[in-house]
Parts: sequence; structure tokens; C-alpha cells
Amino acid sequence: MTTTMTMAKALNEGLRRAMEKDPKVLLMGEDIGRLGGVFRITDGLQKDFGEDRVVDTPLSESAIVGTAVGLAIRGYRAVCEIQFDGFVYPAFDQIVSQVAKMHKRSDGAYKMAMVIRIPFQGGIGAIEHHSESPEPYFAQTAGLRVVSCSTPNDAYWMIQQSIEHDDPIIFCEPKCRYWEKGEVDLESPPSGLFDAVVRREGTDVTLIAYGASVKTALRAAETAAVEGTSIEVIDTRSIAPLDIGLMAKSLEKTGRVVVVQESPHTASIGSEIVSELTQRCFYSLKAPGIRVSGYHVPYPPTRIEEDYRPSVDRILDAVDRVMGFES
Amino acid sequence: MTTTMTMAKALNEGLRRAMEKDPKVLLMGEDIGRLGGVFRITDGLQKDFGEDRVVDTPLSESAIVGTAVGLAIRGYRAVCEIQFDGFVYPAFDQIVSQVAKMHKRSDGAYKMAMVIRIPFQGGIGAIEHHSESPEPYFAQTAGLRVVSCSTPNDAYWMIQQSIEHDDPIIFCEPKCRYWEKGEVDLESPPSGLFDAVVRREGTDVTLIAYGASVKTALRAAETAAVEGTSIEVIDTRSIAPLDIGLMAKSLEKTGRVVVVQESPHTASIGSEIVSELTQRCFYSLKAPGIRVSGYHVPYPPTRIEEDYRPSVDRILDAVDRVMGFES
Amino acid sequence: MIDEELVQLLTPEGERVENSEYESTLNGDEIFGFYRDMVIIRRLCNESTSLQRQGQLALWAPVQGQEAAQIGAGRALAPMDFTFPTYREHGIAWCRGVPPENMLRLFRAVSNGGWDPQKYRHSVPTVVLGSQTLHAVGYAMGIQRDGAEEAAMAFFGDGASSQGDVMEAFVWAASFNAPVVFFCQNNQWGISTPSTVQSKIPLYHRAHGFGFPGVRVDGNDVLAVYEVTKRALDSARVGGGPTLIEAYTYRIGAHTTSDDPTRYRIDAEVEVWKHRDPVERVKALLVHEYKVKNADFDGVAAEAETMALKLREDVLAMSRPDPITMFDNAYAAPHPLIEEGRREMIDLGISGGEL
Amino acid sequence: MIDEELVQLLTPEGERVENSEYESTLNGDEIFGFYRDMVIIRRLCNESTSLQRQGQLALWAPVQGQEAAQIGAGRALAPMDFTFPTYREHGIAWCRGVPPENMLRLFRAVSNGGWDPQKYRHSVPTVVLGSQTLHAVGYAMGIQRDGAEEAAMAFFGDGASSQGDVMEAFVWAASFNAPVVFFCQNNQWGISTPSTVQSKIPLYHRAHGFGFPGVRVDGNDVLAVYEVTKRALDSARVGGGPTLIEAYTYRIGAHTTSDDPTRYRIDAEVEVWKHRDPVERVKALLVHEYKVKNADFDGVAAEAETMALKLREDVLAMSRPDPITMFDNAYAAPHPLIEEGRREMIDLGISGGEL
Ligand SMILES: Cc1ncc(C[n+]2csc(CCOP(=O)(O)OP(=O)(O)O)c2C)c(N)n1
Ligand SMILES: Cc1ncc(C[n+]2csc(CCOP(=O)(O)OP(=O)(O)O)c2C)c(N)n1
Ligand SMILES: [Mg+2]
Ligand SMILES: [Mg+2]
Repeated sequence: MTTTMTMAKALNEGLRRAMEKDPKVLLMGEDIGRLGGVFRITDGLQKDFGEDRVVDTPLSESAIVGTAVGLAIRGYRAVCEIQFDGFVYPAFDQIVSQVAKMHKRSDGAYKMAMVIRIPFQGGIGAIEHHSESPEPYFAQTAGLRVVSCSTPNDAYWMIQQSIEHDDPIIFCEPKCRYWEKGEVDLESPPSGLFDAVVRREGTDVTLIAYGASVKTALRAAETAAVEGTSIEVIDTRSIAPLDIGLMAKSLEKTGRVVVVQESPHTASIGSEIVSELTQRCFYSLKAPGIRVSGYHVPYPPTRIEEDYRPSVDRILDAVDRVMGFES
Repeated sequence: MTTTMTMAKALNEGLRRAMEKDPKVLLMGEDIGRLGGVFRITDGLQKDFGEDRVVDTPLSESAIVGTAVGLAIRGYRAVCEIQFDGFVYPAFDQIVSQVAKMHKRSDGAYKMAMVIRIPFQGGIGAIEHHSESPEPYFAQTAGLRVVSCSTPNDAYWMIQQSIEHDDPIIFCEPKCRYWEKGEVDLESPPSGLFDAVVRREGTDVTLIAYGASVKTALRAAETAAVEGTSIEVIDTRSIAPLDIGLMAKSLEKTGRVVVVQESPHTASIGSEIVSELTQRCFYSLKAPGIRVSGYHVPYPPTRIEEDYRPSVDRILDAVDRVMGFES
Repeated sequence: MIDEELVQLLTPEGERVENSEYESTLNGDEIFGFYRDMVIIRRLCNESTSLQRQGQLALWAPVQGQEAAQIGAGRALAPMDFTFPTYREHGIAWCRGVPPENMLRLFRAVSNGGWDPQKYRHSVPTVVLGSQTLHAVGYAMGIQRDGAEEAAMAFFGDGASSQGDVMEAFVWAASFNAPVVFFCQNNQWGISTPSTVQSKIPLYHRAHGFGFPGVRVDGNDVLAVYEVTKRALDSARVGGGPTLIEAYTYRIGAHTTSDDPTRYRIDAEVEVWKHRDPVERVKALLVHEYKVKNADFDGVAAEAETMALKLREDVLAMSRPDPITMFDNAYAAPHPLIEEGRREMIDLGISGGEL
Repeated sequence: MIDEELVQLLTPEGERVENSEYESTLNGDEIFGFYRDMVIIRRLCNESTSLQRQGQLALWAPVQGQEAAQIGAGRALAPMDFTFPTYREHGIAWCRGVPPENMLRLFRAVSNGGWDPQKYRHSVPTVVLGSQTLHAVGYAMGIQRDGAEEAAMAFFGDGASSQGDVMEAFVWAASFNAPVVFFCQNNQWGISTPSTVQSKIPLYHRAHGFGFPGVRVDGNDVLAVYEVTKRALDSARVGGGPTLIEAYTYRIGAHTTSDDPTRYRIDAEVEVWKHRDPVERVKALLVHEYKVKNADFDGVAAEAETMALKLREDVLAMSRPDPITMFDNAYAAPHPLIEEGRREMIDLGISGGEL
């Protein structure tokens, strides 16, 4: 059975289903109760599951995550909403030194089952701190896993898979796609939580993206197709760990790779993908991998954000560069 | 005039000289006054410069950095000591959202001149949180600069250059080298703060490292030389920005690159260097770049840390792999 | 509104209240000046809301209901004091002399700041809740080192009071006896979260646990806010250390133009607070005690109207920045990735700028 | 040691003190049991210090001087309560039943934890100051949801009290009326930093500003600590909400074996506190009031000696872990980078382990 809904609604339904299935699942965050969250992802859930399971918290991110640790020790599975990407940093210490390391520290006695939901990336014309891409920080951190959905169907399934998973998961939601609609299959998940998928097949260039950039990548592929370049678009879905195997397979076919991301390129997911793929597919490479990234500046005022974020034009320029490399 | 001293002493002397030169320089941190810091880097400075310039603070890292921001606005240059790498995360929000972005946010009116000193990397047999490598997080962050010293001479000069610099600098000190001695030239700095240097010349492999790993890399190069492989060792010194030009020059000569770092490899400095070099030197590459890194686990109990940290053996294994790649 | 703890010098009806600790030192002209400030700020705020509704601003954070808190505090400042705002301190910015159009640059999304913080001694807008309180303490530590008779003042909300940074700022201010005043506008809401979620007891009590004075003032009473703030600043400037002021007030409007408060609070509550309007209260005093004429009030309204029109014009004239400006002020010193980015942008033809 | 605020049931000389609010409910056997606990903990602590000096431990954090605070608190706990320690709560761990050799695994650097926290209901050692206070609050929120009559208890030091996390834990505990007791051992030093740098007023006052009770107890008086803690826990378990207990005590030894306290504090201060020794105090009571014989004391000493020897043996027997164990428990579920690391380690011949 499939049905059409927005990504926001798909997340809402996914959360609802996870809460129905497991009474230990609870949601915590700022304004997630009566208001339903600033993006309405938790709309109606407090009404149906009560204030004990959909908890409007005091305004302290470190405590949202820190108490989730305690709840995990007690056997609960907290889904923490961080209101915007730029507000996750007060919780950074709890995430990096506690959430990521408590399973190890307890020699396996604790499971840090929790999901930290972060609406991330830009594209909504907001003010500062509302458009950031913190995923490289979490990907670098051993003990964490990081995933991102790019379609309503993935949103619906990946949030449930993440909640069921026993490791802590940073769940990155491309906020500028919240209101876009797509088909959701209510019966079975499209794939495993940590699997990348090919969103469009192609033969000339492997174009890798996640989150909001997937759609931009697909648009670029369409344009390129008109110009005669066949682009294979891969959605990493999981950011850490990376499903490098699938990417390598594609690259062995195309020989060229471009990675798209909104974060600056230094020590980024793109750097990781390019390094790994270079190592694995050295002899298949017709050109060096290129990253199309946000620039190395604080996220700019959003009147000019579309020139900061990787655009179709910038992606195509990179495609041209890998295609024309030999010459 | 040169003289021999430990890195700890060189830092102490560098701080002293910076404080003598500029009355706006002040030191802040936990236990840095009477105790002289847990590593004695600030030994004697409070006695000579007073409690207003060498400030023993309450135990709150976010406040150490947050107040440094206010002091910077008032024209002071705070040198913040974070007691150990693993304790910088409570200050992460202030560093990433305030320190890194205030110059921009103020349209240039504020200079965020400050140095955040972090004893980093492992090798001292400590307990958890005392051996980490947080530099990838800061390198990823636009608005920051990250440097690391590997010799007493660099320590002496780089700390002074950092304090004089107008951008905020994360100053990573390889704590396991604090007690090693070296020549310090008290008259002129060895090079610019953001310049990489070739520590040993070679022709077969470019081996890139920073901080504590530089010495390990040099040892590996010595061993390799005996076996007939000529390794060029580069000390990045600056971690962000990277002096990629110098590295590329070396790679064009050797055709092979190995990067050594203690952090896990995902979205790391090594990933960045390999990606950048692959792009710039594609046709010179005889083998893909390899990273020798800490493993993707929370820093282990230190009885086994030497098997976590890149060792001479692991570096040589990587060297063998890039040397033997063609076959 | 009988609250033993609350410092109040005017009833909601604009009648004088005896207070054993504070008395008003203001004359009629000064009070009229405050009235004018409040009217202008309210008018500019309303204009900004319309600008946002018309798609000219990305967002707006209304200050309605909090004018007395901000003007009372803002006017108590001395020129050399330095203020550290959140995103809603339009009244403070006004008192510091920040041109209204500068205040709107953030909300038009053409700048992450908007004014020269050093020139107006009013720091950049701070969106990450509570961060600025530590900046204020650090600045105050600088004042101490300079031996200056100045004070820093940090603004934050009831919601932000739950952030670790704010409480670390309390620890540090107390520890160093720093010349800083913490001014918490308890407007009773942090988006949809009632202030009772942050604290079950009045927030000003928090200061006592850190060893410095806390005062709750009627935040809709500009006379009281002024006196309480002035005393706290005076004390800070001469080595008296920090004070926490809780200005008990109410956010009449939405959290921001993106918010829909009907989802979480009842109209009746808003109505109650509309009857405690800070502007009407001081107007009543001016009418009864100082016999201010309608013509004078009209004059202020007209002035506010003109300023609102000018603000609208200024905002409409704020054009999209050249994208290449995103590289400006990312770093103070040259940086290779900045050069690289600029070059790429020019090569791509996105900016006509020059290297 | 006359301090109006301090709850005390025994003078430093071991004489009973009348207290209007608290009285001791313990009988002689129980008090002798506490004495035994304290003697054993002190002996094990000294053994650990020697083990460190002999190079057998990477580090040791002595508890000397704080035995009464920890045993009084630890013995007030019910079996189903759950405790959240720092790195110095050896006395609490002892009361929770953690085997002494487990406590030393962290310090021998063979584990980042050392015991099964679920089994002993005593969480992992926490080194990042203050983090565990939030874990305790979260755990307590879980207790509430389970409708259980249990409590969580968080330990932290005077130094850690300045961390934002601790104060956020106060906010949350108050907001949710969580069944948690915050137990602050004010041993007057945070490494070299005197507690007066963290707060100029007694730390227990801090709770009042957050809206819950704070109590200062003589941390060297095991009877008082027990009663104060017991009441706080009892109250928490039945919906009475959080309490902050400040156990006023003293760190007789160095911060850790890496520390040199002669650099920052004077011997005279230490001497004063040696005269307030918590073990001697309760021993005096046992001698005078309960006529406990020397032979019984000697029995405890002998028992402690045996345990110290056993501890030494156990520690020496803790061998270096196989390096491949670093990959265990990094993740609960399979992870490609873990597999990759294991494989590399085996290929390199570093570990004889198997995939
Ligand atoms: C660290 C952080 N978390 C979350 C947010 C999102 N946010 C913006 S304003 C706000 C409510 C703040 O309430 P309060 O402090 O009372 O100030 P007010 O808006 O009422 O003036 C929230 C949660 C933020 N800006 N920063
Ligand atoms: C966040 C953090 N910052 C710094 C440290 C380093 N450090 C370890 S113990 C300590 C002093 C703690 O003092 P206190 O809380 O009083 O506990 P005590 O050691 O006296 O038991 C410091 C600064 C740390 N562990 N965590
Ligand atoms: Mg508010
Ligand atoms: Mg202490």
C-alpha cells in the first residue's frame, strides 16, 4: 500500500508508528508538544501519547541529550529533537563524550539507543544558525552513526529503523524538503538503514549526494542528460558508516566521481568519500574526484544562500571538469 | 642565539614573551595560576604577571571561551588553556557558533583574536578523555584556524605568532612531546605560522604528519631508509588552512603519499589532504594516498593505546602498500 | 497584580505606587521621552511585521508588550556601558542609537548582524540562546582590567535562563565580582514553552543561589524598570558586582512571524496582559500627573509614523548583496580557501566582483 | 567548627550534637558497620596509592578525608536506587557492591569503566565534570515513567558545580520534580582551585534559586550524612522532588597521584582537617558510647589488610588486554569500520584474535 505525503508528514507517521510499537519510545525536545515542533514534525503526538511520552523540555540542548542518556540506561529510547542544526552544539559534549562512548565505557552493559533528530542544511531563507550542516562532526566521531533521508519514503522508514537500532543515531532531516511530497510505501522498507541507493542510473559520472542535495543532484543529472552526459546519482542515505561498496561499484563503471554537500569541504563527508574511493578504485579513475561544497565561510545571510549551497550550475561545472579532465 | 629546552618550557617562554610584548595578552584556564597548569606550561607566569593576567577560572570550559569572546570585544587577547583535549567539548558551541562567526556577524567590527590551547593526542598512558584528537572538528569549521607544533622551536614561535594573529586559533599541543628537548632559536621564527615544512627530504614517498605523529613519521622514514626507501617527511604545522602547495610539490616528486594522524580517518585531516592532493596531482600519483589513523573506536584504555595510535610499523606497512601498489 | 516581590512604581492604571526601596527620579520631560521611545519602537515593530507579511523580511521578532522593559533598561544605561542583546532587543538597540534600518538587516537576511557593535556599544544579535551572557561577563572582566567605571549588560529571556551558558555566566560574574547586569525579560513564553517549565519559582531568585542580588521588577512599568536597572548599573560600575533583574512582562505577539501562538496559549491570557499595556500606563500618568496634551501625544504618533515610512523605504532599498560578499570578514587575515572561493565564484560568473 | 547552617550529629571529638531537624536512627552495630566500611575504603585507597607509586596503576584519585561523606551517602541508598559517580566515588562503589578490583580497572588503564553498571546499579565512572548529573536526571525521569519508588543519585564535586551541565540538571530536576538527589562533596578543592572560586557563598544555597531544598551537612560526620541523605532519598522516592546535599568535607590527599598540592595549599590547612578525621570521629563515638573494644577495631584493621593484599594481587593479575578488544563495544551492532579495523590488526600481526 502506498500513499502520497510530505516528508514532514512521513516523519510524523513514522514516529507515531514507532511509538505505537514500542512503549519505551519517547520524544523530547523544545516546543514539540502542544506546538508540534517548529516544523510540526511531532504534530498531534502529545495529544495522543501524553506529556510523559512527548516531552516539552526546558530550553537546554545539553540536558535534552544528557537526560536521554539516563533514559537509555533505564531502558527507554528517546528521540530527541534539536530545533535547528545550529543549536546542537550546546549538546556536543554530551553527544561526543557520553552518547558515543558509554556503550564502550560500560563494556557493553549500556546500550545508548537513541535518535537525535536534526533538521539540517539550508534553503529556507532563515537567519543565522538555522541552515548548517553539522554532519561531518558526527561522522568523525567513533561510536555514532549518522543518516539522512532525502524522500518521504525514506523518512518514514529510516526514522523507524533508527529508533529500533541499538546504537545512537544522528538523524539529519533536510528541512528544505519537509514540504515536498512523495510516495510512501507503508508496508515494507525500501532498504537497510545503512544502504546507499542508486537514484538514477548513468554511465559517465557518479554523482554522490545526501539530504537536500540529492534532489539538486538529480536535477543536474537531468540537465546533463540533455547535453549528452549520463550521470549516475547515488544517495548515500547513511553518512556514517558510508556504503562505500555501492559507490565503488558505480565508480568502477563511470570512472568519475563528484560529491555534493552543503558543508565546507575541509574534513568533510566529501573528503572521506573521495579518499576512500580513490583508494579502492584507483585504476578505474579517469579523473580525480571533485567535491562541490558550501564555501569555507560562516553560513551567509540567506539572501545569498543559493550561491553558497551547491547549485545545479556548480554541479554541472564539476561534471564538466571531471568529463574534460583528460584534455 | 639558540638554546636547548623542552617543548613545555618553550611554550612557557613563548607565552612569557608574548605577555611582555603586549599588555593586552592574558591567560585563562583551570589551575594555570599557582599550580602552573597540570602540564606546568604556565609555570611562574601568575607570579610574574599577576592574577589579572593569569586567571585561574571556575571550572567551566564554555565560560572560559565565552568570556574570551567578551574580552576580545574589549580589545584583549585571551589565551585559553583547555586542560585536556576531551574537555574542549563543553566549549564547542562557543567556539563554533561564536568565536568562529563573530568577525563575520559583526561585519568585521569585532576581531576574535584569541588562542585556544589544547594539549592533544595520546601517548601518555592517561585515563579516558585525556588523549583525543579533536582537530578535525575545528578544521571543518569556517572561521577558525588550527595549528600544531611538533618541536620546541615551533612551540616557542608558533604560540607567539598565534597570539599576534587576528583570527582565532586552535593551538594543538602534542602532550606526549612536552618533555622532549630541542634547540630553540630565540631570535627569529623558523617560518610563517601557516607554512608546512619538509622535516626530512626523500624521493619515494611523501609522508605527511602533524603534532606527535611527526616524530613517529621521522622514525619510520629512518627505518625505511635502511630498507632502501626514501621518505620525505612533511610537518603540516598548520592543520587549517593546509599548506597544500608544499605537499603537492613533494608529491609531484614522489608520486606517493601517506598521511599519519591519531584521529579516526572518517572526515579527517588525512581525508582532506588525500582528496586535495589527488585533485591537484592526479597525473603524478603512482598509488592512491593512504591514511594511517586511529581506529574508529572511542580512544581505548591506554594499556593498549600504542596499538591504536599510528605506529612506525603501521606507517611502514602503508609505505609498503603505496610502494608496492603497481605490482 | 499584587505581588509582594515585584518592584512597581506605577499601577497598570498609571497611578503612583509607594515603594520602600525605590522611588522614581524622573521628571515629566524624561517620562515623556520614554513614552516617545516606546511609541516609536512599537510603531517600528508593527511596520516590521507588515514588511514581513509582505514578503520583504525573512522573519520578524516582535517586541510588543516589552517596550517598558526595554526602554526602561535602555535609558538607564550610560553611554560607555556595553550591551549584549538577543534577537528581540529592538528597544535596547534604539536606546543605543542603532539606526532602525540597521536593526532590520538581519531580518531581511542581508547580514548576520546589521550594525557596527563597537560604534553603538551594542553587540551583535545573538540567536544561540544564552551565549551572549558569557560575552558580557568577559567584557566586564575587561572593564575591570582597564579600571573603568563602566558596566556590561546582558539580555536574555525566561527560556534562555535554562541554558548552561547563562548559569556559567552567573558563576563567573559572582566569582570575579564582574561589573555586569543580567537583564532577563520574563515574557512568560519561550516560543510555546511557558516560563514555568524553566522554573517553578520566580527567576530572580536564581541569583541568590549564586551569591548576588536578584530583583523582580514589573517589566511593564517603565519607571520601575528604569530605577531598578539604574541602581544595578551604578552598583556594578563602582565594584558592587553583578545583579540579576527579572523584568516580569509578557510577549503580546507571536514568538516570531513564523509562529502561531493560538496553538499553545489562550486568548484570555493575552487579553489580561493587554490591559497591562506598558505604553498606556505611562500615558495615563502623563495625562493625569503631568497634564500632557493630546497634541503632544499626536506629535509623537506622527513622528513614529514618519519613521515607520522611512524604515519601510530603507528596507525596500536594501538590495541583495553581491554573493561574493560572503567571503568578506570570514577571516580577518588572508586565507587560501577564501581566495579559492572568491576565484571560483568569479570564474562561474556568479559574481562580477573582483579578486 | 561552629556553623549554623551545617547539619552535624557528631562533633569532631565524636560527641553527640543535638539537632532540631535530624536525629540519628542508627544503632551501634550499624555505626560499627559504617566504621568498618570507612576503614576498609581508606585502606584500599592507600593500597591503590602505593600501587600507583610502584607503577602498577596509571593514576589514582584518593578519597582520604571523604570516607564519611561517601559511606554515609552510600549506606543511605536502597538497593534499587541508581547512582551516578565521578572518578572519586570509591566509597559509593563499595556500598553498591562493586568489587574493589573492578574499581581499579580504570586506573590500571585496562578499561574505560571497570564494573557492570547495570548489575551494581552504579553507573560508569564519569571524568568529564558534571555530565553524570544529567544522566541521573534522565534516569530519574525513567523512574517516574515506570511509576517506581526508586531514586537516582548524582555525585559531583565543588569544582564541577560550575559546569553548565550541573545547573541544567538542577533546572530539569526541578521542572520535572524528578526523584533525584544531588550529592556535592565540597572537599574545598578542584585540583588547585579553592571552592571559593566556584562560589562565594555555600554551595547548597544554589538549590534554593532553582526551587528545591539544599542542605549543608558535615561531610566528615557519617551519622549526619546518613540521615540527611536518607531523608532526601525517601522524599525523592515518593514524589518529593530533588534535593541538593552539600557535604562539607576536605580532600586530605592530592587531587590524584599526578598532582602536587604543596604548590597551591599550605600544610596548616591540611593539619586542621586531619583533626576532623571522619574515621577517628566515629571511632571515638564507638569507644565512648558503645564501648567497642580494641579487639573489634583490630579485627576490622586486619580484615582491611587482607582485602588490601587481595586487591594488590588482583591488580597485578590484570594483564594488558589483547589490543583487538578495543573494537569490542564500540558499537552494539555490526559496523564496517570495526570489521575493517579488526582485520587490519590481525593482518598486521598485532593481535592473535579472530574476526
Ligand atoms: C541554543 C538554542 N536553542 C534553541 C533555539 C531556538 N529558539 C529560538 S528563540 C527560542 C525561545 C526563547 O525563549 P526566551 O529565552 O524566553 O526568549 P523570547 O523569545 O521569549 O524573547 C528558542 C527555543 C535557539 N535560538 N538557541
Ligand atoms: C569538563 C572537564 N574539565 C576539566 C576536567 C579536569 N579535571 C579533572 S578533576 C578536576 C577538578 C574537579 O574538582 P571537583 O569537582 O571539586 O572534584 P574533586 O576532584 O575535588 O573530587 C578537573 C578540573 C575534567 N575532568 N572535565
Ligand atoms: Mg520568553
Ligand atoms: Mg573538589
